[in-house]
Amino acid sequence: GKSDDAASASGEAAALRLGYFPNITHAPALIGVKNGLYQQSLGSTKLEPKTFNAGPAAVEALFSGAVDATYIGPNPAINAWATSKGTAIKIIAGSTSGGAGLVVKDGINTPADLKGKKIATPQLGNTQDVALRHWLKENGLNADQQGGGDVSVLPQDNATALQAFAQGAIDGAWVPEPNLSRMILESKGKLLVNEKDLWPNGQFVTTHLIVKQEFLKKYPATVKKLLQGHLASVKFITTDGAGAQKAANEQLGALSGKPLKDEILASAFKNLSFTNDPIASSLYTSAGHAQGVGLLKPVELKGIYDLGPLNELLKADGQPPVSDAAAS
Amino acid sequence: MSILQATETRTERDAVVRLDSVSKQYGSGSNTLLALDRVSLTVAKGEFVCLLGASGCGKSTLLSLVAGLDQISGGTLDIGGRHVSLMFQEAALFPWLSVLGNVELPMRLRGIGRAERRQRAEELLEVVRLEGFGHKRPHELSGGMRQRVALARSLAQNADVLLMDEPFGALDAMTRDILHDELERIWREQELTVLFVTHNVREAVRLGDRVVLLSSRPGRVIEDYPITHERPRRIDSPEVSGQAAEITDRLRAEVARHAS
Amino acid sequence: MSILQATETRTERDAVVRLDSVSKQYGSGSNTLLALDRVSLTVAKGEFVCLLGASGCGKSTLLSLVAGLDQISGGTLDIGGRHVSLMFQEAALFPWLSVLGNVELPMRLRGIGRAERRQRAEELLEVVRLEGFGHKRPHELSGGMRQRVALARSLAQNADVLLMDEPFGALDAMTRDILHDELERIWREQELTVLFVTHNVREAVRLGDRVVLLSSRPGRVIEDYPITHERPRRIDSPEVSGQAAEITDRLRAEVARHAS
Amino acid sequence: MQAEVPVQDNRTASDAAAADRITGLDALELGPRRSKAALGGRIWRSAWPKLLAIAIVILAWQIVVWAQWKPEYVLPGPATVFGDLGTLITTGDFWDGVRVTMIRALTGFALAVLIGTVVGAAVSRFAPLRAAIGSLITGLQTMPSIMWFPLAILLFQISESAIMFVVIIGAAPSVANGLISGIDYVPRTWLRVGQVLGMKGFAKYRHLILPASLPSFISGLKQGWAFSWRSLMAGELLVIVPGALSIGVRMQQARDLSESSLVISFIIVVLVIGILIDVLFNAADNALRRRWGLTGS
Amino acid sequence: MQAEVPVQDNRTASDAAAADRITGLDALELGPRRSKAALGGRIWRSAWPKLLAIAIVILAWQIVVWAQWKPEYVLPGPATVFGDLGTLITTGDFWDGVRVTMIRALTGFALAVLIGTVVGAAVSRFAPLRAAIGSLITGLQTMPSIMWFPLAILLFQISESAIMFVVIIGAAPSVANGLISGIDYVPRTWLRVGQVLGMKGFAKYRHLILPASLPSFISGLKQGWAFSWRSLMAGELLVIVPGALSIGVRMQQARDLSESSLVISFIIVVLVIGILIDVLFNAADNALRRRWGLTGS
Ligand SMILES: Nc1ncnc2c1ncn2[C@@H]1O[C@H](COP(=O)(O)OP(=O)(O)OP(=O)(O)O)[C@@H](O)[C@H]1O
Ligand SMILES: Nc1ncnc2c1ncn2[C@@H]1O[C@H](COP(=O)(O)OP(=O)(O)OP(=O)(O)O)[C@@H](O)[C@H]1O
Ligand SMILES: [Mg+2]
Ligand SMILES: [Mg+2]
Repeated sequence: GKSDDAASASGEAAALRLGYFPNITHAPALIGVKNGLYQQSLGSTKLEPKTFNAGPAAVEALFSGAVDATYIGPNPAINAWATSKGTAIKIIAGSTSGGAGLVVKDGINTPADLKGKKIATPQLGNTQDVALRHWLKENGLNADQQGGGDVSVLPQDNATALQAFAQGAIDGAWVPEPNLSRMILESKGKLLVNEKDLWPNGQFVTTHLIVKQEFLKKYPATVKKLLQGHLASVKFITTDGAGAQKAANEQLGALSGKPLKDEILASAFKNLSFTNDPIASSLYTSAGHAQGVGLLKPVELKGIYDLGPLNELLKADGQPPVSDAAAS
Repeated sequence: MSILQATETRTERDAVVRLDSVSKQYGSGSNTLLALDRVSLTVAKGEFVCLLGASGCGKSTLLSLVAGLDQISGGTLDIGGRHVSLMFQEAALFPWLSVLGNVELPMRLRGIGRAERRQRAEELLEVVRLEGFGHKRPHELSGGMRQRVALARSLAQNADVLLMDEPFGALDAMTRDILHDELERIWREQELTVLFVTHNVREAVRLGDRVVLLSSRPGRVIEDYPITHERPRRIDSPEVSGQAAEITDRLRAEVARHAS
Repeated sequence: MSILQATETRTERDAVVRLDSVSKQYGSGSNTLLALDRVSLTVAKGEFVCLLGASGCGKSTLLSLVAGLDQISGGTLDIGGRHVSLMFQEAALFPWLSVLGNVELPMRLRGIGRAERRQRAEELLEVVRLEGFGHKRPHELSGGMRQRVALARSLAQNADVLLMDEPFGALDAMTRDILHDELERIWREQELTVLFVTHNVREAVRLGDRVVLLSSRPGRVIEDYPITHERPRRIDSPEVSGQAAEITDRLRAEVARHAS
Repeated sequence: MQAEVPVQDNRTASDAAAADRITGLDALELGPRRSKAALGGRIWRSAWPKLLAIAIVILAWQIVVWAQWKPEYVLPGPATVFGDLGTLITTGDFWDGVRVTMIRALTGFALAVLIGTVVGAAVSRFAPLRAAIGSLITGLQTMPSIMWFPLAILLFQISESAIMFVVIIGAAPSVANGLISGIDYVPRTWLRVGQVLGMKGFAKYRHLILPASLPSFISGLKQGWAFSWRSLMAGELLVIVPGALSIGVRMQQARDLSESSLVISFIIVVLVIGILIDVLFNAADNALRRRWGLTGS
Repeated sequence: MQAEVPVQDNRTASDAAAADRITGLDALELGPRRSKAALGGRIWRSAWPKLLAIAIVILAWQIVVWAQWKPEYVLPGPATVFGDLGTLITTGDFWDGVRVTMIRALTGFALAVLIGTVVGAAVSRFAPLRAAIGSLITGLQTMPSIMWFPLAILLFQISESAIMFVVIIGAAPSVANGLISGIDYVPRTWLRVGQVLGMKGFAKYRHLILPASLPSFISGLKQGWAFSWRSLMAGELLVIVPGALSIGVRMQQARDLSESSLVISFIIVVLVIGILIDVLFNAADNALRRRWGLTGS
């Protein structure tokens, strides 16, 4: 990649290629790019933002050296870690927590009502899919990978799921924001389960920041500056909610041609929380659940985090450090 | 004898094909080409009329008008809704069918049963001297053989009116003689009406009840000879040769006059 | 006089085309067809040889072998690497080119400049009596006109050896006469070697230095007549008619014998 | 010698005169039919079935909407959609997107045509090559565009080139296949004529094979265009270049937002572009058929 | 009368004898060339270029891997991939998926052929229809499959029918276009022959138009197959119908899991299926060309 060519002894790359999705769960990236927070902290290193539509494409790009770091959901990160046998990436910071749940049609009030129903998830084996399957298991319902069982779990992309729900072709969906809010607000769905309620402190990882290990080794200083920008962005969101919403939506509009409706934006922001803490415990737990429902081969996740640089920065800023330890 | 008189005397008879001042123009604007200019011609039932004329004078055009393949540009044309078969100047066999398949096709279209049409097709191949070639494909035949298959296909149509465009052009004299005999036999037996285009004046005299001469572009009827020699005629008989020489001279003169 | 003797006497001369026991077999297995059977034939430089034979006897096959379009199955064939042009039995013009385009094509392939080849093509169209048709498309021509365009295209090739497969089959007697004269003139002026297939025995005698007879399938050389009448000859002169009658009789007899 | 027996001469001049005469005699039947006045008629003749078809579709659609089979936000009515479409196409942004997409589509397609033609010609020329990769060509074509992305990124990083790669690999096989099938069906007679005329190598392709296989080639181009457009729509989702938003991104976005009315607007936009391009191909095709003498009865 | 002047007769019997004689004379040059012994040779002749091509690709791939251009988890070597592929194809699950997908592909394709043929025939038959929807056909084809899903779900909910709909609407236009272009290029002479033989309506299509346009039709079918397969791969991702995991789903899953080796395995599977189908089409095409007399020199 370009950054390799311009390697400097100071550990700073000439350019940093940062991936993110034009999606509200990537709000820190949206705002950081929009307000120039990354560029400010990166200084002479040029920021080259790249956008992706989904995790697999981002991982493909990261693997093949087209981006150096990217915001991404927990699942693709685990897959990237697993397939590269722990050599490709590190998670260096958290970004977003919460904002997922099971929205259902009217008339479904208890888990038992789901028997024989069709429920969509974004993708087989992704965070929401695992969450749904685990939750169904806990509630004594089974669902197999082929869409059979007590409850028919149908992985479909968000746009299809939304539309299918609006037309009554499916009975519910376990989806992340902003689709959660849209199903509720636009299609009169009912929130049966808020995933928040299933986790300790209501915190579970939705998005975090990963970096290529090679890049981290070669340009630790650049990575640190990236984290600085990231921290500034998260701080902006937590201190100026309204401003953050506006900035994020403007960037969304610029990227995709159409900003979110205000009510959906507000509702989605309410369900999400933005934090530097990668909430490692939820990642481990979720991976455990995935193994439990047979969607993940056993994988050693130890070492997936490198929170050293983040903690240094937090410490300098007088904030408490974050931990990569599993919840006991 | 002018064509106008000749036509008048025959009009009342049982006319099968009647052209009245038929014109045909190809193209439009500056690219116009007048192929036929007010041609009047009547063919009576059971008549064998041969059409002679220089290359490009409109003989094929005339046949295609009678067959209804092209629209006339002026005049009137009447075939009384009769079933017409046209044998094209090029063999135009279908390459996806075998020789037998090509010959059987018209019968298939008329809904004749498999066995019957196969038998009839074999007979027709015998008539055109192509026994044993039924299972070849058209591309495996020589030029003359293809022409003979096209003839067989034409005969298989069982039409009332047979239009033939240089059907024997690619044949040697001997094969041609045989096919003359065969064609004459079939014409007589089935009481066909035939309009026959050829460049061979002797052939025209050998076969026709009448020989009609067309002028060079645009084609006009310039002469209409009744041929009265007794049948069967032989192509190298003195009568046929004599009349052929006469017609040839007339044609030559007309063509020379016309071109001057 | 048998062909073997005739060939022997000429072999030493400046042979342009030499066939020695050439056989040609089509198809394989049960579908085998022997089209030519040990044909030996030598054509000397500047000679005009006409080839006669029944339909399907292998004349076109012979030409395509000489032109190198098909592989011989036996014997030897030698044309000394000469530039050969073949005029096909069907006109086979390219529909995407105008008449002029078709005639110019061989010159274009030889890299002749635009103006020169245009002029030459116009000349050739005049030779075949198609002035003014240069900008038509092949489908706008009559059968005989297409054949003449193919002739012009063939002449445009400027080949040493001209193979012609019934080039005047679709022409009326008058046009044919004119083209005979033109072909004879070009042949003499350019010292061409011509191998000419026809079904018209008089035409063969009118044009040829020699007339070679092929038997029916499989084709074999059965006779080789030298034609010694003084040129220019007329197709309806008594000498031409007389010799044509003789050859016709021989052909008829041979074909009858062969078929028995 | 030319004056000797002028059996026939060029009679176009006198033909024209004769034609005039005849036009006088029988003006209704003869005469150049296609005058300038008829041009309007011709356009109208080709336009009314289209307009009628569109009218019928819109009417049927409106009736379904009136029948309230589905709520308005699932199936919006023509009025809503055309309103949205109107707003959409009056924004400069939209036209920027069209420009970006069309430039990609046209360059990609042009490259695909180039590559497809070369590969097609090579494959149909060399028997071993055909045996080796002939079938692979169709095989490649059946590969969903999305599966090429890993390779595209691997080779070209995230760049326009990656999009081009996906477009080309989607469209070139069609072009090649069209050419190959055209070449395979060049009538034997023409090939033999070409051989007699001494055509070889490039000249043979230039003067014989390409013109003779043009019909099939054009239909291959048409298919290739469809493939390249579809691949492009997929490819544009790969890289979202800030700034002008391409059609593909906007379309996906409309879908993500479940804005039915916008989705239908984009369907209409893509259809219209597709139809416009097809009209171009048809013009080429018709010109070809006229030259080949395939029009008329 | 037949015995009169038998100018020529059927001489196949004596020809065969003559052929025998000649075979004796000159066995090397003449004689039936394609004996049974030659069959093996023929297969080998058509196989070695393929094997060579595959060998070259694998070798090049292996060299790239050895050069460690990219880490193994990004670009796995042939050994890894073929190992994974081997494991993959020995599972019953995989074959269930292949079965599900192939059944969908074949039914979808069959329906697309049916519909495409009917539409193509109708469009080329009726001028107003052609004016109305001729261009729409290519327009539809340029529509990315994904855009049909809203409509498919609207019409068929989430079911096999929705997938079929997308497959058919993806493939039918190609089939129709192939047929239309074939029909347009039926030589005028044949049409005139048909008219003289009194062909009309269905008989005309059955006996003239279809056989004459077969080459173009087959190449339309080939393209249609590619479109239907690609549409199916897209369709299988978007609409998951309970049952065995289809190829499309498995492929996407491999991609989601970033398992390069599995992704490449699926690329190979899809390629192989595509190539096998193409081989079928080629067999049809070759049979056709042999019948039409287009093989040989
Ligand atoms: N489809 C066409 N379009 C334009 N002009 C045509 C068309 N068909 C024929 N012509 C022209 O009409 C004239 C007559 O052609 P036609 O084929 O009827 O001649 P012909 O008498 O059959 O000649 P030949 O003996 O050479 O076959 C020719 O000048 C030809 O150029
Ligand atoms: N491509 C081919 N495949 C198989 N058989 C063929 C092929 N071409 C010609 N033949 C056969 O070879 C024999 C000779 O054919 P050829 O075309 O040479 O005859 P010809 O003398 O030119 O006849 P004509 O005067 O009718 O044109 C015929 O019986 C024909 O069926
Ligand atoms: Mg004619
Ligand atoms: Mg011949």
